[in-house]
Amino acid sequence: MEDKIRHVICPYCGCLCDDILIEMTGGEISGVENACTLGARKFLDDAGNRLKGPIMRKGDEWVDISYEEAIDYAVKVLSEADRPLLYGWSGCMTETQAIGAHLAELIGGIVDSTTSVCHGPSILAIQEVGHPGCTLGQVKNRADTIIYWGSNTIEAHPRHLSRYTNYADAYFFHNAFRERKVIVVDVRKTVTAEIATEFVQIDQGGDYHVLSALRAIIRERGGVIPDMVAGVPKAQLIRVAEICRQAKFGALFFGVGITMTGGKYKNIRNAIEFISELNRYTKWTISPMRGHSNVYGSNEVFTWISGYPFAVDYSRGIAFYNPGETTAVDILARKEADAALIMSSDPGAHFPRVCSEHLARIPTILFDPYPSATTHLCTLQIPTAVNGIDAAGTAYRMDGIPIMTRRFMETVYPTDTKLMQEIYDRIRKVKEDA
Amino acid sequence: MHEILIKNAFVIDPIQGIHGDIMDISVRDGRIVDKVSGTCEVIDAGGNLTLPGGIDSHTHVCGTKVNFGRYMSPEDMRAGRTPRRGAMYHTSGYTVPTTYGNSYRYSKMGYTTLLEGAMAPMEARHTHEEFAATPMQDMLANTLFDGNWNLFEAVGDKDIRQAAAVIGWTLSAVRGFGVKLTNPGGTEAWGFGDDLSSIDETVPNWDITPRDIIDTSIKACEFLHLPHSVHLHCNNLGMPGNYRTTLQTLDIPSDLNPDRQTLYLTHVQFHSYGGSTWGDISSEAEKVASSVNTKPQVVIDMGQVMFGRTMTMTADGPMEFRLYTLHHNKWSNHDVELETGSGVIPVYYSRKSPVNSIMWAIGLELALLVKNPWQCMLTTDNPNGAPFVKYPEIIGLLMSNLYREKELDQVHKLTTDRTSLGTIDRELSFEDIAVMTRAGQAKALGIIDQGKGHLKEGALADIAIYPVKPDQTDPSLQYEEVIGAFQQTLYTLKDGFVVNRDGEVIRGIPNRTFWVNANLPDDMDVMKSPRFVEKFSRYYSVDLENYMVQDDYVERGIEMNTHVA
Amino acid sequence: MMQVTLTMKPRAKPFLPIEAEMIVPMNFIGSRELFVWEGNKKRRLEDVFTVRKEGNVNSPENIVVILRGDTGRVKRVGEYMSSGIITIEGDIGMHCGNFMRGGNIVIHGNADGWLGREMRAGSILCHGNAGDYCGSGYRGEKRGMRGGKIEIMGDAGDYLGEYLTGGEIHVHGNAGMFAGAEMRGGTLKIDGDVRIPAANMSKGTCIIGGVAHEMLPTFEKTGEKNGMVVFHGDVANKGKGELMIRQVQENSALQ
Amino acid sequence: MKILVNTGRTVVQGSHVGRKNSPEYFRETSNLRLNPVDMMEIGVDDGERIKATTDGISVVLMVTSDEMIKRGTGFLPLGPYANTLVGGTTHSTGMPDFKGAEVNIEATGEKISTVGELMRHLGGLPYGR
Repeated sequence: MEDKIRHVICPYCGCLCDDILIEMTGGEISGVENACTLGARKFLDDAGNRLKGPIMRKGDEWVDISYEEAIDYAVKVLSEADRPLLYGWSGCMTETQAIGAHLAELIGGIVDSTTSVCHGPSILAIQEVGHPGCTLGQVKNRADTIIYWGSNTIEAHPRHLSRYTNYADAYFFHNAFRERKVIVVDVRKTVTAEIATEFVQIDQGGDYHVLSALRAIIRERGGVIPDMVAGVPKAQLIRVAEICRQAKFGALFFGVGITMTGGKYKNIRNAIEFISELNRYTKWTISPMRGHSNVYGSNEVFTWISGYPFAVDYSRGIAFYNPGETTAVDILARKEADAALIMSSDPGAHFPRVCSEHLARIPTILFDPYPSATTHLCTLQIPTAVNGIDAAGTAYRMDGIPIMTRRFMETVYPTDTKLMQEIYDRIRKVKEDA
Repeated sequence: MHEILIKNAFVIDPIQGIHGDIMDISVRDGRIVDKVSGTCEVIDAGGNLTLPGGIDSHTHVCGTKVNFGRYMSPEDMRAGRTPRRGAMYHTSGYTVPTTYGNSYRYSKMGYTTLLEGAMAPMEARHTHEEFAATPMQDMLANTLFDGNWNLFEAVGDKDIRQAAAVIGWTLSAVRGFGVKLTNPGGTEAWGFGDDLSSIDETVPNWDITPRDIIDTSIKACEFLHLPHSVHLHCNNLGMPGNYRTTLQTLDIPSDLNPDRQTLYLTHVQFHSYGGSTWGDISSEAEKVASSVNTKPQVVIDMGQVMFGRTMTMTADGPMEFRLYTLHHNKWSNHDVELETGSGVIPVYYSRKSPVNSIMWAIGLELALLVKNPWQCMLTTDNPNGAPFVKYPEIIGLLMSNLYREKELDQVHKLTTDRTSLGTIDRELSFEDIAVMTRAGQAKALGIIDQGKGHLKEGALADIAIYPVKPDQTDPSLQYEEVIGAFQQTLYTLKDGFVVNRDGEVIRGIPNRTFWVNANLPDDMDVMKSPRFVEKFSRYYSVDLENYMVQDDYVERGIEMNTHVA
Repeated sequence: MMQVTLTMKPRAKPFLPIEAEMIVPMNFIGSRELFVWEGNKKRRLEDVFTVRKEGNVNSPENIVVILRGDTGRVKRVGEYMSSGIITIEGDIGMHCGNFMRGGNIVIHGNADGWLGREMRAGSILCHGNAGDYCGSGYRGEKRGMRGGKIEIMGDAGDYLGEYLTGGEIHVHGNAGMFAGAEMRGGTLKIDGDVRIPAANMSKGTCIIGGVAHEMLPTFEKTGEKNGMVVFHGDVANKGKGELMIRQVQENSALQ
Repeated sequence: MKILVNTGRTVVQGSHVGRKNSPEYFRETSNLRLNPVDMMEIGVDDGERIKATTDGISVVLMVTSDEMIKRGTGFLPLGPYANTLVGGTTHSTGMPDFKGAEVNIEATGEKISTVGELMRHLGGLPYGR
């Protein structure tokens, strides 16, 4: 039996492309159209790799256990912990994220998402100076100038250029591709840099300096700028500033290349202030290139529930937020957490080694359909249905557009929403009985 | 079966024409009934003021820009923090509290229905998700059309039927309630960094004016028989001299609907400024109120400013940018493709500032100079003029000349010269306040028949009992007691259950979302128009099939079906 | 005079943070029960510390509180304190002296992050090193330390004096990167070296006695004073701050 | 030789994040790209191995030459190998120093650990093979 399902939403990255066509043969995915390599691989290749059921580490052995036993264990560990860390969430749908925030509230834990090692610095910057942004369609229809800063878009968000920027149809241009300028700023000449009208190569850690110089030039104070700033000739800075000022609508997209280096959030803050300043002359917007499909959803949900987008510490009942103190990496590196719940993310692959060491030391419960690097570190792994394939829910695109993902396959796996709700209800009962 | 009998209630119910009678109210299964059995739960209201549940006809509590206000303001979340307790989740925040913070605080003040003032259609799911997390109130979402390209095309073609088709389809598709226009045309101009300065200026790239958008939308609304009229945030918000734009706008609508207004102008305080600069700004509230007094087809809300810090948030992107260049604090902007814009910035309204003091006075002038309370709703455009928790103070100011005089002494002295507040001695009654905080809203929103805003048999049993005895209280002198009473009910009932008692939420009730399903004839179905479908797929960044809001988001929706003429 | 000695007891989970904003001199007048939080558990002060009181007074200015033992994870000591003395014999956890309005805190070991955050008055003396964000503000807030004095005998971490608005911070050793970022008042004095000082400052004075690495391109050199180069900036934001530096690192990769 | 290591996403790494224990993921994330001149200096060819050390912690990696990489720097795709070289400090921002870690590299004959083995060194128990 063959079947075609249209308008499927790709659950891979923050682009949330919603025009994917899936071909099903005999209940299995047999073909994917419109997706990029990253998305297509997720649809096609990951399926055979799923865990069959929960697995638990007992001494030097992995044993298969039932979902019931797995939940019993999770309830016990989480309700007894003094400083439980609930981390991940970016691959979950908002419905699960909301339960997660309330679970953290219930057990006096810390809830943090992959934001803290992705665009957490961008949020810290936004909290200092705000965020002049827009939806991606606004860029597609209007932008004549695009900047990718510290973002190797072609490799990290392969369809961003064709759906939303350089190669996309634009209402206000006859031949958008010819009329748009693309500036790429990076420390290395990436494949994205190769398509740029202007490539600005800066020294590692020099983003802040270059942005300060650009701000000064826009403010007519270019006189103080030396001939070379972080490897960039002043003449090029003046040229870039002029292109920016001449734009009718400009859009700057930035990636983790600038959130992870040197001053981290200070870099982003400087970029935002550069864009705010440009708005005195013309229209500019700035947007983070979000990695995980629903990382923005976690920020939105945590914000309306707790007031804070990530790194919320409920140890005293009320919500407290202080990235650097209440963020997952810091909590683990300081060995504070005495239990961890990891929701469909992989700190084993993405956290500094001291954090992984600590996760291996404490009871760590991992929710993930697939074995990952964290599998080897955890005490218990519970596989779930995959959001966007055999589970559905709300996800927020990198620009804040909420979309409902589609479930297009039958499954034997429980959804993470259902499991999380069960854990929440059981712990609430434990607490009420106490 | 769940029954409650409220005894000895001092009831004011303007819709029923009850002007302060001591009476009993019977409630069964969420509705007001004629009588209940003798064994039911009894609440003794003890002669205290008892009103239908409060309705806020213009507030910002849920959705993209509200949440962005929270997101960018961890400093605001340091206030208003309460831990989880009893039936309540934890809360945080003062100017932009968490959804639960908003919901519990409104409930404590006796509010059971809220209209979110601005929902971008493309981001509707977000608003609905937050509605689900605002448990103590029934919710409605005004839907933004101020920069809607499909509407613009219909306006350009002077095709009211087509405009109605676009509006009707969009409201149904996104589960919206009413038509909101925010700086019509101006938000589109802001797409390229511009704004409009008059209702007769042409929108860049479109051969239409704000006047055309407003006029066509009003007629399309009536054509669709929508419960609520066009809900308009005028052009030129916050600009000295903008009262002229407001007066011109007030002249647009004729009286097209016998049941309610034809045009609702929101936060008119921000639109009643004379002068030409911040240096010579003055009040033109008298002129605006005079115009309203001659136009039964118009309802306004105050948009009162109260002193202290708050967060401004609106779809009016260019206005927020202007405000940013004045304050130079944080600035967020979020344009929504083919639809609208938005901006968020924090502000501090200071008694020492002549401009802020004049703004404060203008809101009060409007409420006191508009003769008919059914034409002026009490709002702060929460949180733009002030967080809604300031409503009781506004009630105090409107009911007591003495309190106003005292406050007027504390503000910038230019206020006395530049406004007429000091010369007005009208004092509003409890009945006026009941109109301006629930009955008037129910009428203006067109939800009386949904059982909102009154206590008639069959109405929803949303009831607020305030600890004040109107027959033993002189608000003119005892304004502090009145303020205290409106800050915290003795009981708030929703759907026939006591949900709030002495300020504590004691139980939750699943809330509802009221949304309009405009049943359109086939020839008005835009989904069958190749032009509409083709443009949608070319210029929106999501597929049409993924744009429409699924039923999952309005599980507890109340579908209000309308039919075209 | 009254002396209160709090000695940390051994703990089952020594890495758990303790939140102890109630450790301020005033709270030891009388005998009301005090609580701290260890992780998500509320504990009596006596369960965590051995408490010894000597003397009895009615006024906090005559109270000395001494913290002894492994106090490196005890947070918020001296928060909102307005008078009296707190002496910490070892290290102290984050947020020591938050919102302090008066009195003195002396730390003999190292202090963790956010020492003297949003402080208004009083003084903090740290004999060891201070962590990141010493004398800074809170996330999203526009003002850091507004008054009083912080003196660090060792080194300070990153983002020292971020949003400094008033008062004085003096670091005898080196500071990390972004010292004095967003400064809008007050004086920041660092005897040693720094990286990227005074970024985006709008007002105030920042004096660097050592080497400034990775100096920003947006400071305008206006002269020399006391053997130091004087800059004004940050011109990226029309700033009117003063930045004085003994030695700007030459041939910096970023110049 | 001391170099600054940058990490980042690549298409291959990104295509296999759902299969962290696959040979493709292993090959991609343990592959350090270096400037060819630097490679000559330490005496390694494409496909040979180096030992990267920082703060006393070492990890064995394969090297590939890449002219786009500036001398004195290296590029390593995001993953568990890269993170072995990242310290736990976040400068109190929540974000570790994923970019620009200072690393010492030298040629080695040692073999490259699999992801599971790498986790075993950190106290874990490899699952599966």
